[in-house]
Amino acid sequence: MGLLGSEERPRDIILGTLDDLINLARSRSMWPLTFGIACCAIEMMATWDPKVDADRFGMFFRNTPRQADVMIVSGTVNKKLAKRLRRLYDQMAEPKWVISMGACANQGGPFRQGYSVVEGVDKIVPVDVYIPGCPPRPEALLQALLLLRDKIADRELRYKRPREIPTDYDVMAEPGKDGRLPVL
Amino acid sequence: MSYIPIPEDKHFRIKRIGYDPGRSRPWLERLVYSLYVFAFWGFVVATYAGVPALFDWLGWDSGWGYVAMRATQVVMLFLLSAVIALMLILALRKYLGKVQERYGPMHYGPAGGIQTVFDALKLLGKEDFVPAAADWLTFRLAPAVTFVSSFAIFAVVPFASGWTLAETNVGLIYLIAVSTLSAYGVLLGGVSSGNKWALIGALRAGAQMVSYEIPLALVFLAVAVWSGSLSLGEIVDSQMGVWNVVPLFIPFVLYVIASLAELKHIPFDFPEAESELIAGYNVEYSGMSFAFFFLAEFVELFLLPALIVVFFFGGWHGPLFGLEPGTLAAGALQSLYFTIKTAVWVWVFLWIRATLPRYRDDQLMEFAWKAMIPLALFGLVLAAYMRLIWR
Amino acid sequence: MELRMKQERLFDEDVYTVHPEDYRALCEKLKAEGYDFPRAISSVDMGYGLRVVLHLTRMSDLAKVEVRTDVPYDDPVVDSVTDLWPGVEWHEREAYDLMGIRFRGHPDLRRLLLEEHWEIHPLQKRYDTGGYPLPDWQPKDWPDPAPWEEPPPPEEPEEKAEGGEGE
Amino acid sequence: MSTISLEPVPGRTDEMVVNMGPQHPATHGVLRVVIGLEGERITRAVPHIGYLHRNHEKIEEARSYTQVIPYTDRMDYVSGTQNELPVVLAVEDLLGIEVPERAKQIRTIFFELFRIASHLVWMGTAMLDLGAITPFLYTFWDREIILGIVEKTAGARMLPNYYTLGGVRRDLHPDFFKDVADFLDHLERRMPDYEHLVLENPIVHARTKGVGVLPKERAIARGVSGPVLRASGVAYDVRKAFPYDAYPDVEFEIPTSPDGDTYARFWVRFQEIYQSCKIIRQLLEKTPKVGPYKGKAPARLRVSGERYRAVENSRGELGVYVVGDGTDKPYRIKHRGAAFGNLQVIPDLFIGAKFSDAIAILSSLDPVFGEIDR
Repeated sequence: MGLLGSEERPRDIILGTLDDLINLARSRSMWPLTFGIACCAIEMMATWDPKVDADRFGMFFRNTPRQADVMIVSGTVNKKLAKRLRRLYDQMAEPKWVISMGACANQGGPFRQGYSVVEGVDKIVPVDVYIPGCPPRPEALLQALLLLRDKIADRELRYKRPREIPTDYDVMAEPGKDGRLPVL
Repeated sequence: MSYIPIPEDKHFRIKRIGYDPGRSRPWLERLVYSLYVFAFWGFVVATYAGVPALFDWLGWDSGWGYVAMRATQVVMLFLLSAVIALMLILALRKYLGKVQERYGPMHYGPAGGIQTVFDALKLLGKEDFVPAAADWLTFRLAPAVTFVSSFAIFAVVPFASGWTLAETNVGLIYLIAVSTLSAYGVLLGGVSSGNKWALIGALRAGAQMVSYEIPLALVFLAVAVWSGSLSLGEIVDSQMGVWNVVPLFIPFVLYVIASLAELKHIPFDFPEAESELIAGYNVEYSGMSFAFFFLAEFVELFLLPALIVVFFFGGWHGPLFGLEPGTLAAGALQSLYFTIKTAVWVWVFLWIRATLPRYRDDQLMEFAWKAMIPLALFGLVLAAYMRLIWR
Repeated sequence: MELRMKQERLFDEDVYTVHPEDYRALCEKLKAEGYDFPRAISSVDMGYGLRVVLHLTRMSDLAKVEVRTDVPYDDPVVDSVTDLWPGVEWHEREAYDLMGIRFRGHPDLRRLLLEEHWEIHPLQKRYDTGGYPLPDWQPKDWPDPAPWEEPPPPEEPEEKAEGGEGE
Repeated sequence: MSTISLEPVPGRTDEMVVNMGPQHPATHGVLRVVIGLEGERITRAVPHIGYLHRNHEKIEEARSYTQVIPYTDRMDYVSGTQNELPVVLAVEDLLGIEVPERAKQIRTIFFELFRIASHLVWMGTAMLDLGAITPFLYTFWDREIILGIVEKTAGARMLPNYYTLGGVRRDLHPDFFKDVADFLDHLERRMPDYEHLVLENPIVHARTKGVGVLPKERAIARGVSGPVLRASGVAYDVRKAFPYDAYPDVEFEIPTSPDGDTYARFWVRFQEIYQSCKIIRQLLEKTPKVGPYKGKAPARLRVSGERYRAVENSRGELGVYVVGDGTDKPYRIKHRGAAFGNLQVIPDLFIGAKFSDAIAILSSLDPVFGEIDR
């Protein structure tokens, strides 16, 4: 994410340095959105408890999507929730990042074949970091947050972010409506 | 500061991951945060003594030179307010960490010391937009109104004897007028956002203002009656022997409660009640507009304790060790006393924030109208009576 | 009125299997007998029709009953008992949502868990786990004797008593 | 009662309809309540659930009974192994599996440990809803200790998949008894602090006393269970009413309160933590250090018949209705979520209350959406 929202890395020395500085600040001050979905939400809360304490790295929850930087998708996303999740993502102010926490958010997890489950949140929003586990331990979430920090701060990595935002809303359609097959 | 020690559980072998004992250095934390307080003090000295001395040395001490000197002081105070906000946010987070058996920010900068600088820089680079449902002009104006009304309180705060930006004889009336304005910023921001949560927050802010402003004004009146002046400098002067907190104990308690309400601080933080209204009046703000609300909140978190010190705890008074009042050294010492007293009161406010749950909004109104106003009237009458007897 | 029903004892609870038209009458009778705590309403796709199972408890002596009734696929309607026990409101909505049983007289029979525009009732056996129709699914014949009738005496081996279980 | 539209009603300007959730900090997950407000007073409230519906019941029909157990873990995800027990008990009933006494005691210890863990999470989040941030951090710290104990024995922190047909999956860790005893000592040292922070807090009194009163008859008729029902004065507890596992052998009381308000629900949960400690202490005395931890379960399960079994989990009666068709997969499995029943009283309690009260009431109901939406 460039300084002024451009996707290209600035070549100017001054602008490039400023860009590095702003991105350093962004990486050191990632505020996640308070949005717990399922089991992983409890482990997400446990990441901010005194044992793990992600606040040491300058992260604390903001309730409104306007002021949040990171969305942690902490649980199974079903077709009813998918529209709301997408809307929350759209409401977040740029720059914004998404962490997919747990097997359900990665690909549907144990509920993968079910009729109501979206098989992976990356069908709805672009994901930066995936965490395996069901549920992942708080330490795993903290590591993912630190990986994201390094991704934002690293000048090579941050322009490699896939920017195409999924627009294929078929995953949210209910099955059997017009004989359409699920999008896999 | 005592706090519950962090249980390093030996039985259960709970280890903090990413925790390097070398990174948590209590002596470093103490050093860094005391340095912050001294840096603040230095800033104050530079603003109130350094800038006039500089202009004096340049010979620009009359006419437009005087205006330029005052303008420079205002700019310095603006920078100072930013520094205050950065420091207080950090102090809040570190103190919450202490209370909550954890560390708080500790990895960026010495003992987490530049964490909030990163936060501010990030907010600077964050997208700041006006929602489609919002009223553009009012939406943009609201953070400025909120910040300016908080910032304007600086004008009458005496940091030391004679160290006031505008030494006026209607300081108390100015304070009432200006501090009421900050509720307008919240109201404008909430109503113009086009968001129902923000609207509820704004309405709560309005309802809250009408309940705490009256006892606040009555407390000001009691202070004015007892001290015999509306000027903040003279109020502090009159506390030479005994601090106002002794004779004016009832107004003092009411003033602390009303300050909590004016600050929108934890037992009375209804306008932005995080768990009820998501973020209340600033729910639609992002980027720098949100940062200005944040800035205003934390500048007030400095200024209202400062006013408590001015009204009830003798302002800058303290032992001068034979220094001649009015000199630079005496002023510096006095502003140091003022800073330390204010820091203690800020700590009390942070302590309240870390400890208490939230009242319901109608309970504050009921309390304000049924208990605080009669008590404040009683305090006013008592102050007048005592003044007749003893002064 | 004689209720068309069958009573049996399973573990620690009484099980009544009742004709759908008498379901409401039996529930009123049980309510009068003091069964005041609605535990749940379960719904089962029996292969020949849909079954509603109402679980009730009496708080005074902790007696438990189950009321079962079977309805055909083409007209899955039973009377609602929401006015007797307000607590079954969401359970009935859930049974409607996931199994497609319609409750006559329910105050607010909307889908509970899925969105309003869904067309399938996914817990029926004609759909696979993903909610897509199974190509070779066929409904079974209605059991004879009907579930609420007493099974014939066991000395007639040619009359196969269909227990109602799928394979 | 039907659904409220979020659009303004023409001619009705005194009412504002707000949409609370699914992303709202006080909904404990993904509840959505559409609320009609007149000023601060709630005139209408319609809850919408299903944002975490993940087809438990359908997908479990395609799994064998032993594979169903880890799925049930993910229902009431705050109280771990408690969810596994109804399925295990129902299948044991249907197959007639004998469970060794020690296995029953181990199960009960875990059951009560998770009740403490769940109530600690409730305490933290309820105080967070009331505006106090600090108790949340304290209770999560204590919960970590429980999870550490569970992890040592069962291998996973939160959703351990520990119970199995005929007993438990693994024997206890050698440190288990000492760890649990130490933890109970630690918790009993902390409980006075918690009481001071929550139950004796005048602000909590002001916020919760007389708020959201649920009368006894209404509570029973609404199918409410667990602490919410007991706070309305009904001494109904599945552990006493239909005892299972080692509960017949231990002594404990059912705390009830006649008030039925939000404060009573807070109080009942606190007393339940004390009762859980009491139960665990008794079982630590009784349980042999070594012994069988698992009975003999058939290798190939052929379950037929129907069974409804219920247990008292942290939120109330958690039931399961299993229909077997003679194979090792359930023909139909229906879960009765405890919080599902409890959440139905939202319109009863919300209407007429202040908006801030609604937050306190919702936190006193303690919903967990894995169990409600399934």
